[in-house]
Amino acid sequence: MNIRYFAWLREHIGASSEDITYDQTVKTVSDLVDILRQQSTGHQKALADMTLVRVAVNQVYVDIDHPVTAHDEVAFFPPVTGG
Amino acid sequence: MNIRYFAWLREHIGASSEDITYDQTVKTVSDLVDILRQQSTGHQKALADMTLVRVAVNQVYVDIDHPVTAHDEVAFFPPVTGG
Amino acid sequence: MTIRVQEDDFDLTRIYSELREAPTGQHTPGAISLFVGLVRDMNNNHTVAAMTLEHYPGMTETRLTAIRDAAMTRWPLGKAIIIHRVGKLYPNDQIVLVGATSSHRQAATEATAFMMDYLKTEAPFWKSEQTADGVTEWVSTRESDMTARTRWQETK
Amino acid sequence: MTIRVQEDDFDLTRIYSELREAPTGQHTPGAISLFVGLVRDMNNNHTVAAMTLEHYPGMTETRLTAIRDAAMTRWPLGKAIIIHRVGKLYPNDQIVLVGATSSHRQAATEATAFMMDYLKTEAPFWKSEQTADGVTEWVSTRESDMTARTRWQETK
Repeated sequence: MNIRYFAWLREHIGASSEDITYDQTVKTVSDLVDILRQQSTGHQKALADMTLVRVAVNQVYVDIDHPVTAHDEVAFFPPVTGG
Repeated sequence: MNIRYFAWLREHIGASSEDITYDQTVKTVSDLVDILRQQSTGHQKALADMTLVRVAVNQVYVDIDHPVTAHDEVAFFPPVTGG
Repeated sequence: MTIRVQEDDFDLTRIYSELREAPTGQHTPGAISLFVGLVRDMNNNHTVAAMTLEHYPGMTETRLTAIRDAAMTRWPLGKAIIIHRVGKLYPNDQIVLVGATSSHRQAATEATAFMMDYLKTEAPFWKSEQTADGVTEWVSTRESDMTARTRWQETK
Repeated sequence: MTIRVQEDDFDLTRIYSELREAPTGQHTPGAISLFVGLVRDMNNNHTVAAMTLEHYPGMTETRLTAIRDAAMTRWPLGKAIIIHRVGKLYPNDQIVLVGATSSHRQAATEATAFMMDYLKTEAPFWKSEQTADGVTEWVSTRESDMTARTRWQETK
């Protein structure tokens, strides 16, 4: 599973992308977040408050209870501020 | 009193401007219209239906019962269509 | 020059450059909104070969200035400009340009729409259209233009 | 090219010329609406020395295309364009351009506002601002941007 981070989440985690081994117990984005938080204090900080984080699975906005599978690209980022 | 006509009112009347001698009985735009209608069939046609005509006195939009005096510039024209 | 009524064409590039520069003593605008009206080659299902714009010199400039001032009062604008051409024009020619700058996106876009809606209903311009077979007709007003203006009287 | 995400600056003059030409087989537009966003030199009472725009390549283009398509469906537009820059920018630099053409004035102006409001809330771009003393901070979202977007869901 390919995980991507942008803006201050990327800075906290110290990487813009990482591949993680698919864990059969991970059914939803929420399950994935629980696992990612255990990776480092940076991950923990970035994903501490999910109300501040937007999630996209395969580049489509999804809610935290959206299913994820082995070949998905899952991105975490703050609310957008372009324009 | 200087009277000005624009667009199809100017075409009906055959003049863009005319000076008329101030008549003491003319108190309002409405009185003026009554007098102008008697000038020619063109005037009559142009000013036949005042719901199709806008009036400005000294270049300010006014209603038909607005007062007029000797030195006023009174303009008659159709609803505007610029832009 | 914030209000211009002219026979000559205008140059959007130059106007944009002027708008992009902050007014003296103010900050850079952040948002620039522009609207340009062009002569259509078709109107009410007939081909338009040419158009003539008549206006009321003096009153035109007064009304346009009042419209611009009303926009400047209602929204926090840096600059606002209205340019309108008169005389004979052909399809695809530029007729009118309205532009506004602000540090707020919605102020710039709303002010631009506001100025166009008032210009359409209050500025003394009259269009006559010439069809391909040489017939000239005065353009009628559209109900929708009055509706567009009225909305600004109801809400901000 | 109706959607562009690029580091390079863009040329308003060239884009305007493209918009002014009728789409193949269609009539001349009549109305052109343009919005340009520029880097402000001041934000939330601090001086901005530079700005960096990060984005999500791939998803950005997909979202912008969806926003443009939604506008094309909702209003009778001739053309619609969205250009957004990424990378390091400085005060008064152009960030974003949104433009639409139509034979109806309100269609062009509303579609432009619509595309900006959706871009502001859905397109994956993130701004960080660098102050004069070298501090870099991520720009926060504004409540007003979400309010601006929500209005399109309520009424046409």
